[in-house]
Amino acid sequence: MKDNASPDLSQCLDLLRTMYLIRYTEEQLAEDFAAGKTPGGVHLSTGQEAVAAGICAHLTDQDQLASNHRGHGHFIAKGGDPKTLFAEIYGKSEGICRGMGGSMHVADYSKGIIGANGIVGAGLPISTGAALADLLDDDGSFTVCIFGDGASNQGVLQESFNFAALWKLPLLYVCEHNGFCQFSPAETVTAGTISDRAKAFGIPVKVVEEGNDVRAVWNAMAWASEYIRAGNGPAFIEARTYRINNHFEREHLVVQTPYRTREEVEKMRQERDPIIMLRQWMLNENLTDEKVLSAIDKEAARIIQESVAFGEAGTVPPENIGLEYMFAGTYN
Amino acid sequence: MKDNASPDLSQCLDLLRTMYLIRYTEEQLAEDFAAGKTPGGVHLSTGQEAVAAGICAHLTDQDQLASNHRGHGHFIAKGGDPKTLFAEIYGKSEGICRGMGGSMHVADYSKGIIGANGIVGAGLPISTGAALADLLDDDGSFTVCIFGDGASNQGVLQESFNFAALWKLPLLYVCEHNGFCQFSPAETVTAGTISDRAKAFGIPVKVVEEGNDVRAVWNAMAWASEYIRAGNGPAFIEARTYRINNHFEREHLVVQTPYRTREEVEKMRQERDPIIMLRQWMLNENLTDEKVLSAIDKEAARIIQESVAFGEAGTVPPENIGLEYMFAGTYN
Amino acid sequence: MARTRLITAINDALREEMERDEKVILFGEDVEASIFGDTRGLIDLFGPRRVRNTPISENTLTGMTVGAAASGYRVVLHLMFANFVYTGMDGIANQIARARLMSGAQIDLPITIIASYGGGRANAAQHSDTPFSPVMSLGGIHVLAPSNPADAKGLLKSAIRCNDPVIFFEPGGRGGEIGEVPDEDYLTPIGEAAVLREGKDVTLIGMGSTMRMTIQAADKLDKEGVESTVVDVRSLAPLDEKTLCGAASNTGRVVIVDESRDRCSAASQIAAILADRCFGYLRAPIKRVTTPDCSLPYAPASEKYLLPSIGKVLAAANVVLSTGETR
Amino acid sequence: MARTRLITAINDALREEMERDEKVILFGEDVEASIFGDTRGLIDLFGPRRVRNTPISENTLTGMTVGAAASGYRVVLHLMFANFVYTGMDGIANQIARARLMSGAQIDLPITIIASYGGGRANAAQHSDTPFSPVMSLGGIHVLAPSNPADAKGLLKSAIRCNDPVIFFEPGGRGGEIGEVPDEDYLTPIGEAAVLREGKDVTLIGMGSTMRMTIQAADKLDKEGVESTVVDVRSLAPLDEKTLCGAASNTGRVVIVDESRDRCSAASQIAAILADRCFGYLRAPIKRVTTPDCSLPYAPASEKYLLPSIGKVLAAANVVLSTGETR
Ligand SMILES: Cc1ncc(C[n+]2csc(CCOP(=O)(O)OP(=O)(O)O)c2C)c(N)n1
Ligand SMILES: Cc1ncc(C[n+]2csc(CCOP(=O)(O)OP(=O)(O)O)c2C)c(N)n1
Ligand SMILES: [Mg+2]
Ligand SMILES: [Mg+2]
Repeated sequence: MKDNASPDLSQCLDLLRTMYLIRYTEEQLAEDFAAGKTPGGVHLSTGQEAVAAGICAHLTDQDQLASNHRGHGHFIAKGGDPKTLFAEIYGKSEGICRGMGGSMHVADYSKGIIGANGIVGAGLPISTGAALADLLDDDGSFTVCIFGDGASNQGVLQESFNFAALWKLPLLYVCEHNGFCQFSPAETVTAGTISDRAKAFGIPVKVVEEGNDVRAVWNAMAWASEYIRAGNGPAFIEARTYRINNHFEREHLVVQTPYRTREEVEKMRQERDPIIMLRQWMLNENLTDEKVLSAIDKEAARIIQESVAFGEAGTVPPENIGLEYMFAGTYN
Repeated sequence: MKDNASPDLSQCLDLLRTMYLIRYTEEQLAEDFAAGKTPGGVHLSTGQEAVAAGICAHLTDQDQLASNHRGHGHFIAKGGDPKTLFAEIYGKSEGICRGMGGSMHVADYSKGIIGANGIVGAGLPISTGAALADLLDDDGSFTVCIFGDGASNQGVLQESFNFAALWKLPLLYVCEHNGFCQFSPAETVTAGTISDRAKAFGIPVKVVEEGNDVRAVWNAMAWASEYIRAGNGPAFIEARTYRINNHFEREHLVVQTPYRTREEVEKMRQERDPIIMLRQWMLNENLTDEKVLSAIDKEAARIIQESVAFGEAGTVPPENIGLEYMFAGTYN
Repeated sequence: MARTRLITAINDALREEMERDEKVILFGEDVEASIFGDTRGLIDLFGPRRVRNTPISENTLTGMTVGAAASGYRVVLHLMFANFVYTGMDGIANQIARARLMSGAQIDLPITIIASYGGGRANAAQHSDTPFSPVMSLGGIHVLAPSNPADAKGLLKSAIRCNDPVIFFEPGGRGGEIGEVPDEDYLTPIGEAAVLREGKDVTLIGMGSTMRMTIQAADKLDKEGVESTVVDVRSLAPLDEKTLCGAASNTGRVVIVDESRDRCSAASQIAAILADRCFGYLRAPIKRVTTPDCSLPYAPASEKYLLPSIGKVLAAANVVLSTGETR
Repeated sequence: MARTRLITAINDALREEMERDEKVILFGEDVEASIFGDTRGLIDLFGPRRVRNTPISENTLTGMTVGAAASGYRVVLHLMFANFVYTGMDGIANQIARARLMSGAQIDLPITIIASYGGGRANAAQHSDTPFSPVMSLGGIHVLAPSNPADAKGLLKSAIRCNDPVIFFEPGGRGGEIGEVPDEDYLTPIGEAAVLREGKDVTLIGMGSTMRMTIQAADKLDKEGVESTVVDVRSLAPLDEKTLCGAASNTGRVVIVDESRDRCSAASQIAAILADRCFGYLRAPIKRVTTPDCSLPYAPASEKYLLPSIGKVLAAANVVLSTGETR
């Protein structure tokens, strides 16, 4: 596979569409949270859309994706329906998890979305098991685990590396390095370079220095998916990105000492917005025009507005439903 | 510090003494177990004495050592009294843990021996905390954590690396790589090279390929202790050794399929016995003579026989003592 | 029927279920060599795809079950000693026990965890716990504690076929205990206690490792002319409240025997249920014979002192027989 | 006395104890920024040597406390959400709770773990547990669950000065609740329940997050002419059996309110103790108001449905008042 593989026009437009869908989802949810419309808290991924889009562009519904607490973007990029996402976060029966999981637990198993997770790092063991299933199924599909730089300090990361390396599991690790672990700058809680930790287990690594360049992420993922599908075992991608939003939407109420400057955030917003970066590049290269791009933008906005409406129109789950969902109650 | 630092004659004789003490302890315990004299099981370290001796030769009582389930040798090398060791393993009040801990939990805090541990890998968090205390005390002492190749697959290893690297903890990791994780050959459960895992965190590493050469271990430890005492932060030693004994002394009763050949064990016993290796070297170099060496041998045998007698003469702890030891019941 | 050792019954259950359904996979530390003998020989029959030795990584092992089970496998994880339940607790508590609920029932989780528990062999504090309640308290996982070969086999087979997570607590050091096991394929239902005998004077409730002493105590009482109702709880979660209440109400005098530390034990849960649901039938204080709230010491006498015993069961029975209201 | 918010009382306790004894150190994830406000400002007062933000590594965090405490430090670990107790369970269960016993009492372990628990805020299943019993069941660690600012401060100060391990369960989302807190330095003793009022008709026992509704239920009953004895358990381990038994025996009618899932809950343990020790005084079934054995769903109404409430406490009180023997 060529190291300079690059998405073609239609792929670029798909990437843009995905990023817009994520962006509008997160912007909407920020408003919703402020307005008291989401019962629980939300962790938004504004500014990190390129990672979700670039990675998932190479996945099929048979491939599985485990995500973390900041999982809306991963859900959408992997083909989850924003309608069921909004309904979920609004706590409705029509939600993808019937309102039982909420923002931190969105999952659509029919699409291979095996779950956001509220326990930092917990996607790693789960996706190790999912990749074991892939290995046994031997159908060419594989599992991706997306986790943050903070999650990299959970020992389960290296435990999983060991399993994956030993058993040649078809498992891709994607570290979405946004520079912060909650309110701690990464360098204060994370020693060394995360991808080096994978190398120690013989797992090949690609570091995407500009993880907001969706084409760079797409390129790394083209390599990784080809490598893994060929049966070579696990691979690792570290994508450097930046979280524009608060850690969670309650942040300003609880954190009194700033852990980053407004200027830094503003600069990132202006200079490293993955949507603007992709648009700009396409226009510079004369691949398309404003009209096409703006149509995609509007279409995404419309889809999200419809999704919001769908979520709002949803019904409140029966009060007593929790106990019913606990167990299947069936035998094989 | 010179890379070829080497123990002088008196240091060599001390190393030999320590190794004999450990050897006779373990041989005695093998007999005791077979004779039903130890209430619980024992994990012996016959053949691995060079690691314990070479590492602990550089430690003072102020330095701390956390060990694992195979901890008799570490206990003795760090200055623990074999008398209280035997009494402990015989389950007597005069045992170092008053008979409450047994083989897997020997500890002598007055000597900085902060405990063998029955949970594989658990010494790592504990010694991370001990090293934090060292850092705060800032008195030039440091903490050593000895663990096996199997323990290296517990995620707490890398979690600890991260803490130690970030905070420059005075913490030495010693991986006693004996080639087996219980009944699994290391290469079947441990990917890559363990010391590489430390390097990923920027922790400097020495691999002692012949970990049964006590002088080689001593040399690596000379480097590590100087490095750490100088305030540089953590270091890592991987010492390759071999377990001559069973994993535990009940092994032949439970394991039906052999996981290594008799020949392999025999070869190791004959060619890589750390005691023979050191003796041989000293004689070859004309540093000493058989008489001196044999005096050390006999003296060690005598000490262990006295220790056995001490243990045998010990008293059975009061039945109801457990509850009393649970809590201090005091306030500061 | 054939006289079978407990550990053989468990081994048979694993083999039969792996034969029955090729989606059943088994992994854990040294499941090939099999320290307890329960997984012995399975590697030869089913090969390294389905039977896997693993590294020591309990946190990953427990979490892995979720990924593999949600992907269609029927996962058996052997955790070795029950104290390692704590080591791998995140996967059990935060994932296995609630992943189905959080997904809105999108997935089933056919997961069986095997762990060997209990004291009495000078294994010291880190290899002797009976951690029933930390798992019982989670809600989303069934908890089984068989006491004999037939139930062990039948319950383990049910566990493996169950589409929900189950932890199967194997009584440590009792692999050699022998009992009659049916020849044909059979299942012991999850959620059903067994009434082993009915007597009018006192109700003795035991489970797993304490069942033997409970029966022996009943035999002794019998010789003294005291008739016991004896119940084997078998399924700690769900608890068979109906059978337990019925057996308690028959006599109104109850002793519950559980090797767990007392605080929040299975025994306490059963006592609480009886004190609520059968209050009107109770004639005497409900007595619990459990381990005091202390880890087990190494020294055998000090260890034994803390554990339940026939003597303690009899003493408790005598208290409930001699206090309270007469019928 | 000063009217003080719960979270401020906790913050004050930490500050005062860190001032009092320079061996007190505090670490945990983002204890500088302090997501709940309880550790806010301590970094400014005591600096980065004694107040440390840590990586997300719960298994190491819990185990670390043992090494630092055995070396002479008085360690406070902030675990953030109580569900992370499971994530760091090995350190708590296999080390902290038994290291002293295993060493033959060579060491003391002055360790305080702080964790915020409880549901009702749509935090979903992984951020809403009330894991009292998994810790209570360990034996070697004291378990505290204060319900108001004064007790929170006094108990946390006791915990920090205690030479044994303590887990301090902070009621989640109740940091804003206000109460009178003494101005002077004071300690609330570990192991003592508080009788908040004495009444002859029914005994209501609450703890931590359920105390408020328990008091409110008592107030309602009062208006209906029913007099309650109200107990705040405060110390879940050790349990103040004497006070609990006394309060239960006064009325013979008991309702216990605990946000834990029912199975093996603190409520069940208390019920079991009462059914044993106060049997002769009981006039009605012992009722427990707990959370059913289910993780909490996200959807608020479905979550609320499962949690204890004033209505449920009153319903249980009415059952015990209307059944059983009259005095
Ligand atoms: C086991 C666990 N510990 C702590 C938390 C609290 N927490 C939630 S998100 C977070 C930071 C995660 O950082 P990172 O992995 O970099 O992801 P990011 O938030 O930056 O996307 C923390 C500490 C948690 N949810 N789970
Ligand atoms: C958490 C935990 N898991 C499993 C075990 C069982 N066990 C005891 S020793 C051992 C192997 C350890 O191998 P290694 O670390 O290489 O040490 P060695 O025995 O070779 O000295 C295992 C799996 C345990 N004691 N603790
Ligand atoms: Mg991050
Ligand atoms: Mg080894």
